[in-house]
Amino acid sequence: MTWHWSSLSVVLAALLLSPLLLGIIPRVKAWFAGRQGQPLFQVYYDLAKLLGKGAVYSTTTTWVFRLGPLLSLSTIAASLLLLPMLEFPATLQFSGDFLLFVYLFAMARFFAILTAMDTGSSFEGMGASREAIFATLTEPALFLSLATLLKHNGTMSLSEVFLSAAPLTGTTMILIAFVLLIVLLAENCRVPVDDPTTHLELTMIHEVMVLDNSGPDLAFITYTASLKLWITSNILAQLLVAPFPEHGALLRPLLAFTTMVLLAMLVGVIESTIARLRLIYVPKLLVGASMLALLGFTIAR
Amino acid sequence: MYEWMDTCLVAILVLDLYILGTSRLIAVIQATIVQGMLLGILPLTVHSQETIHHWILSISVLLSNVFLMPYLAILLIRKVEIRREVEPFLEFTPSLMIGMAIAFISFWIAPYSQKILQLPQHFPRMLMPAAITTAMSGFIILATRRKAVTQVLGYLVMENGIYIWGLTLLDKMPLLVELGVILGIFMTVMVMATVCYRVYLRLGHVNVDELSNLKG
Amino acid sequence: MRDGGVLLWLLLFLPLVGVAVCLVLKSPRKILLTTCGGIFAIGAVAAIAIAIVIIRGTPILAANDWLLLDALSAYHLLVMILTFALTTLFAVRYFGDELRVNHFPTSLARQFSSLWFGIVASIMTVLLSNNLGVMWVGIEATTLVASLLISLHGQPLALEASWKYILLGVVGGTFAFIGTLTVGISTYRLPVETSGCLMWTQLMACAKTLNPEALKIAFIFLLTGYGTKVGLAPMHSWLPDAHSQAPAPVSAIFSGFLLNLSLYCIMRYIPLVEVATNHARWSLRIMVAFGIISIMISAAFILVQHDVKRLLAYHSVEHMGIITMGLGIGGLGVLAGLFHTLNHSVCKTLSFFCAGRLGQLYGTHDMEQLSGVARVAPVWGIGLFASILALIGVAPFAIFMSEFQLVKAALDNRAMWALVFFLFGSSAIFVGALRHAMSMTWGDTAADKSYDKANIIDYVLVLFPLGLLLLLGLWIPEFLWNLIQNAALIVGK
Amino acid sequence: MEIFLIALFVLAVGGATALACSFNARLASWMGAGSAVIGCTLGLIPAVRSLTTEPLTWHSAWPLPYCSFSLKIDALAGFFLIVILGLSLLGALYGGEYLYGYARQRKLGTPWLSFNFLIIGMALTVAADNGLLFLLAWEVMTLSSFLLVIFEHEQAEVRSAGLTYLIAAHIGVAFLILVFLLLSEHASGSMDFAYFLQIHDLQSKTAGIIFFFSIIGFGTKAGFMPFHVWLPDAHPAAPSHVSAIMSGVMIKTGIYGILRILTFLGPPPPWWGGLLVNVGVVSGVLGVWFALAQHDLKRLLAYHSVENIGIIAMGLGIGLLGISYHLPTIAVLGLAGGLLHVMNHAIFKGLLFLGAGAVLQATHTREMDHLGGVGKKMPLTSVVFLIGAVAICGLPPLNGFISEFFIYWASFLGTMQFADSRIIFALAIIVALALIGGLAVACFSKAFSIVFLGEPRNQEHQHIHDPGVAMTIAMVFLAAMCFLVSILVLYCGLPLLGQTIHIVSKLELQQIEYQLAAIVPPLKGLFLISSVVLLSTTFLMLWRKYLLNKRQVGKAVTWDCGYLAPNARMQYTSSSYAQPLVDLNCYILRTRKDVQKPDGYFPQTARFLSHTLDTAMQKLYRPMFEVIARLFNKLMWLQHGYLHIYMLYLVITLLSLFVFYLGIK
Repeated sequence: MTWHWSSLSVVLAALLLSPLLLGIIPRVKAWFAGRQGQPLFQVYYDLAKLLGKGAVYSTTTTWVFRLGPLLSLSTIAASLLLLPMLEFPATLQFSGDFLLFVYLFAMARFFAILTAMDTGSSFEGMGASREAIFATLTEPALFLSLATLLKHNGTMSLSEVFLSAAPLTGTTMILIAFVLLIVLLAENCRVPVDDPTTHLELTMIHEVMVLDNSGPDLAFITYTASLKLWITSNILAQLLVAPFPEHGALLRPLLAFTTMVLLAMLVGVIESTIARLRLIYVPKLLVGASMLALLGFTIAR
Repeated sequence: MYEWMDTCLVAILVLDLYILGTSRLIAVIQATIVQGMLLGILPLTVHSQETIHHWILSISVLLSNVFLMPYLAILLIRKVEIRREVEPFLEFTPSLMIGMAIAFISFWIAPYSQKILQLPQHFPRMLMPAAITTAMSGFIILATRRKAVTQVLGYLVMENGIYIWGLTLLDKMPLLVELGVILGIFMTVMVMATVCYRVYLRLGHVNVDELSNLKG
Repeated sequence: MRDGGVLLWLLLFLPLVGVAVCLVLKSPRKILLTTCGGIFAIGAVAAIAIAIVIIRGTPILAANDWLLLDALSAYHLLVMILTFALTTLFAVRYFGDELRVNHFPTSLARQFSSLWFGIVASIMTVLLSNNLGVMWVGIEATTLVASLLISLHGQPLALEASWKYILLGVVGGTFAFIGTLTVGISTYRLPVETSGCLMWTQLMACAKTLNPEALKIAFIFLLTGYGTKVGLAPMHSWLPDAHSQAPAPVSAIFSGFLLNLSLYCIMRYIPLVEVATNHARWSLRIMVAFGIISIMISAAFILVQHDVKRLLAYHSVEHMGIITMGLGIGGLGVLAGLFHTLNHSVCKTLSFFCAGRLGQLYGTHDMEQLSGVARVAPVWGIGLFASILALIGVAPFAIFMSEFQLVKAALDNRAMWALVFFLFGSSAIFVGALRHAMSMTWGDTAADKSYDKANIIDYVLVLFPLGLLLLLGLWIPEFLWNLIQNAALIVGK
Repeated sequence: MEIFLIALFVLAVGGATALACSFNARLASWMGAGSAVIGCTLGLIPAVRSLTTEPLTWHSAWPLPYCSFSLKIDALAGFFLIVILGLSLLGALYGGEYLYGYARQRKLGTPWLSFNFLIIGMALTVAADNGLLFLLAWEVMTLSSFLLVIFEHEQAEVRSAGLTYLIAAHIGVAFLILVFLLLSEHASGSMDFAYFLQIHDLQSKTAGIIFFFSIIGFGTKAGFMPFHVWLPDAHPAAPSHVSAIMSGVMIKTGIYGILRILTFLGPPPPWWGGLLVNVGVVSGVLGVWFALAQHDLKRLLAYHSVENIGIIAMGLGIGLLGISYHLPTIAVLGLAGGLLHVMNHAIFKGLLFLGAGAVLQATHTREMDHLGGVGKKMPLTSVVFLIGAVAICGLPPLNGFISEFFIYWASFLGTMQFADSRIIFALAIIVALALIGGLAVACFSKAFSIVFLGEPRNQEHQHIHDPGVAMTIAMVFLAAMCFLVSILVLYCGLPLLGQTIHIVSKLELQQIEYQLAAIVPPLKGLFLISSVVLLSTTFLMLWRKYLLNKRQVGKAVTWDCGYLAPNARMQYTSSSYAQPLVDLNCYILRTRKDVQKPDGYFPQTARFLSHTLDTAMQKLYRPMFEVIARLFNKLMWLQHGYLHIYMLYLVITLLSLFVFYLGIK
């Protein structure tokens, strides 16, 4: 177990900048729609506003409903400690850290589902059910991608994957990157898996799960969503940036951040150009991603 | 030296065929009485020092096969009011023909069996065919007749065949065992007759093919 | 007295005294109690004789070698007195119930008791005689008496069963007699004295010089003949009928000992054939085949059975098959088979007690209607369930132990087919029997069934055999094991 | 060792006394539960001691052929013994109160007798040092648990569960008998394990057969697919504390058996590990998938036992592969993961069954779709159930995560270190564990939320409340253990695990401890992250409290999208929650649906019923038994009732024997 205190700056950056990343997507979508769109910092405004509001709780709910958002946020935030940023290894590094990292996500999801189910609403139940199924199918893809990366670099720690002398390149990298992109879309409930902006509860996943949350709780949930986007795009960005040669300690991390912004824009582009998949096709997409990851694993050396 | 014996045995064999071919029960009983007489004579035709043994055997066979068992059988057919066997599973003519076939086959296999069993050369030639044919005739009656009474008679005939086979051991077997066997056979016939009679009393018939309610 | 010969004579004649006494007595109750007392007295005498054999380690011979009690027969005698003592006690309980509703007049009581003592006498003849011919006579007598016992109440179906049993029994008996004679013929070339040609001890002494071919033919006849009375498939057809129709105490001794008695006769011949054929395992292979067939056929019939006593009857076929297979496997298998004899007898008497008593309470043996017995009559119901569990080989009951040894024997001797069929058959039986047992024991109960208050005898009758089975499954007394081993030495090498 | 025997004695006597006292339910409960608690406590002493010292042994002759009363508690046995007796102790405590709830309907003597003998059976199975003693103890265990399964024998399905259970157990035992006999053949006929240990001339074929048979025999008890069919029926049928013990520890005796047999067989060829991995993957994935489709709370938990046994098998399998390929790290990590999961599963599955039992006792139903909102009335139960659910999903920081972590780690190492084609095993485990993780989250989010959250679906459940002291203590203790296991493992578990792994793998102790030491940093990392999560949650909670302090906090009904008359039956049910995932695997799950769609402009009635039966039972065993029954049915004509034909049987037999005679001279 190793501490890298300097990496706390990366964690701080993530905590501060992640709402920005979330704000880019609607902006891109607005561009595509020919509108001006909301300010880039809209998410910050939203968060501040929500934190300043009172709250309404359903009479059905219990302590689970109060605890869920807090626990989700703190687990996701804690997982930042395990996330490296190229030259900045994770704050807390040990072999097998990636497992804890993935399972912290699962933990957050578990409590998000429970929070939704606590309301007794069938809409939220529906959303929770879908969240569970898509997460189930995403995990093998994620793990297979990780297995490919770890095997390629011969390491058991996330921090060493992107720092190795011979990072993953070529076809395998493209495959894995594609898989990770799908994972990103699924984890963050984006088109084509989910449409966060739809107006029909029956078709939503993430948004429908939080129908009954309000005030600070909703702020925490939104912030959690932004952190998730940050983290997933971060990993993908590192994968893409890793092959670039190293020039100074900060260059590649900055490049990676730029990539993350580009990825957020890409998500916006995808959301603008592609329709949401019918729910019964989503499993095919996710299983397909797993297959691609398996293919990547097979051809990787 | 076994002329008398062979003559008796041939007579017994012929009686078997008669029994197989007839439907009248009283005729069957008569035939078994004659068979019993011949069986009684058989031990006396064997030359041996132990004549007392042979005489006792002869007398007890006569007593049981000529008097007691036929008497029982007649008593039984009177009680259950049955005179003849009707419609057996195997008709009389086929039974007769099978009996003939068995007789032929037994003539044919007798020498082989004698060799396998290491019986002496001067063994009575007719003994084994007669024994096999008699026993098998009895079995055919047991297995193909419809009336329980007939089956009792069939058992009698079968035991006659076994008795003939037992003569091979005449000098070796202790008298006590032989008497025990004869007593055993007599008791068997008696018990069969008793049960047969009880069946008649309870059910009003002695048709074996109707005794087929227990299955599975 | 010192060599115990008198005891053998006593064993032969005491039952006859019993017959005489029972014919004199007038009250059915007294007759039943006298029978009980008589059987216990005979049991005591037998126990002394068995003790002598065990302690001295040599056989008891008497009456100029005509009577013999060696380890094999002593062991079977032990099984016999055990089953008879229990069954007689049960008979008092069973018929006592009929007595209460006046279904058991004096004439019937006399008939029962004299036949009961009669069957004991004939069994003694078989077990104690050294002469194979006398043994045959004893078996025939047993068959006759038993057939009369089956139709004791004279019901139509019982008569039918009785008739079937007699006819198949006497045909089998005839075959067995042919076989016995042929065994005598196998001595033809030998200078055996007159009285010795069917004396088992003398035959064993010169077994090597006997004519093997004659013995093989003899064995074929003997196995078919005695096998019919053992109930080995496919000669078992009479068995389910007789077991299901006989009064429960009769079924109990039928299954508990009469089958074993005929098997005992076969056991006497196995060493003769094997020694004469120079241990070519010729007879043993046939035994294994019969064992397999019996197990498989009984498995088939157990699966579809509706009548509880028929179910138990097919279990008897199965267990006789198992013992036969054990004998056929040889070596340890003989030991297992003999041990199985005791276990099966104790267990089967118990299950017939329970089935009979429950049949009496319910007025039927149909398993569809015999439902929820554990609630209606807990003692008998649980007894039935436990005994069926024991029968199908659940540890720690003793049958598990003997079957375990059988499997070991089969593995040791590489009798793989026997092993496979045994395991398959016994598994099928397990499934079939357990299915019946579960629904019988705990199934839905019709409301009108009266609750039967168990008395102390009931507890003894159920708990004693169960306890014995548990004991034998967990702790075999040394003297018993020695006895079984010595008996096995007589049958096998 | 004497203490162990005294413990067994206490259990036996206590059980018998409880039976004798069955006329008085209170007395019987006190005797049964009390003796079980005392007995287990006593038994734990030698079990714990055995982990640190030399193996404890006891030998005395027994007048039963091939049997001797030989006991040996080495580290392997001690490990299992601790798990068994520990959970049994809590089960007894819980059962004392739980069973008393049935006192009006039935006598409690027999259940307590069976319960105590179940403990004796399990303890002896693990401690036995003789094959026959092992089998006897095994059967005592089976029989007593059978009696507990049919506790509520008025119900037809309970009887059928008992039937299936006993049949499966018996068929399993048949294979075990063969296993031990084959071993004893190579150990000069003795059944003592001491002789088994000296076997060295075993051909690989024989060893393979023995291993394969023991997988079937022990796997039937452990619940490997497709031998698991008894399990989803039997576990729900038993009283809940017994379900906890059956599911938590009894099925683990199967795992123990496999490990014990492995110690006799010498170095394992790769296909053994491969087989175990395959079995584990199939059991794990399908087990959890079947669990997801259930509506019966205890049945759901029972299927999860299949899943967790699958995870254990995966761990052991990858460990064996590590041994075969001489990769000690993988071997040690895999075995350690499997063994740890044995203990962890006992803890959280025991907890979950006890929690389910508390719900069952309060509401008298196991049907999840009839429950709902239980958490408000039974807050304590809901908290402990949630802890168990988090643990069984393998979520950090609870104990389930740790064992899965080991297995993951071994498999990821496997992807790097195995030769080419063998990677597939490691990969299969990774994918399976990932899938299982997701499905388990789905399944337990469903189980917890349908039962404890939302509104009550049945108005009769208004007056339910948390259970009494004894049941609470048992549940809370187990819940605490879910947290504490990781600390235990870190500070005293690793050297102890080393001993156990040493016995199974026969690797050198030093090397094992060296390998195990690698696990310390991740565990510490886990603690740190957990404390960060804890701290930040607390902070967020306080912050929210501060924020909301001055503001209006409203109460309202759940947002109902404009519906006029919302009621509890409109909530998402367990079957609707699971439907997408169940449909995804419809070919294997074969859920039956009975649908009556709403019809017409003013629909009056509509209905939807779904039921997922066990596919192995429906498509494999039932048809197999039917074929056998049909074959056997064809023999029925043999017994047609006609005496004449019966006589011909005799002659035919005679003639065939003559043919045999002539044929074989």
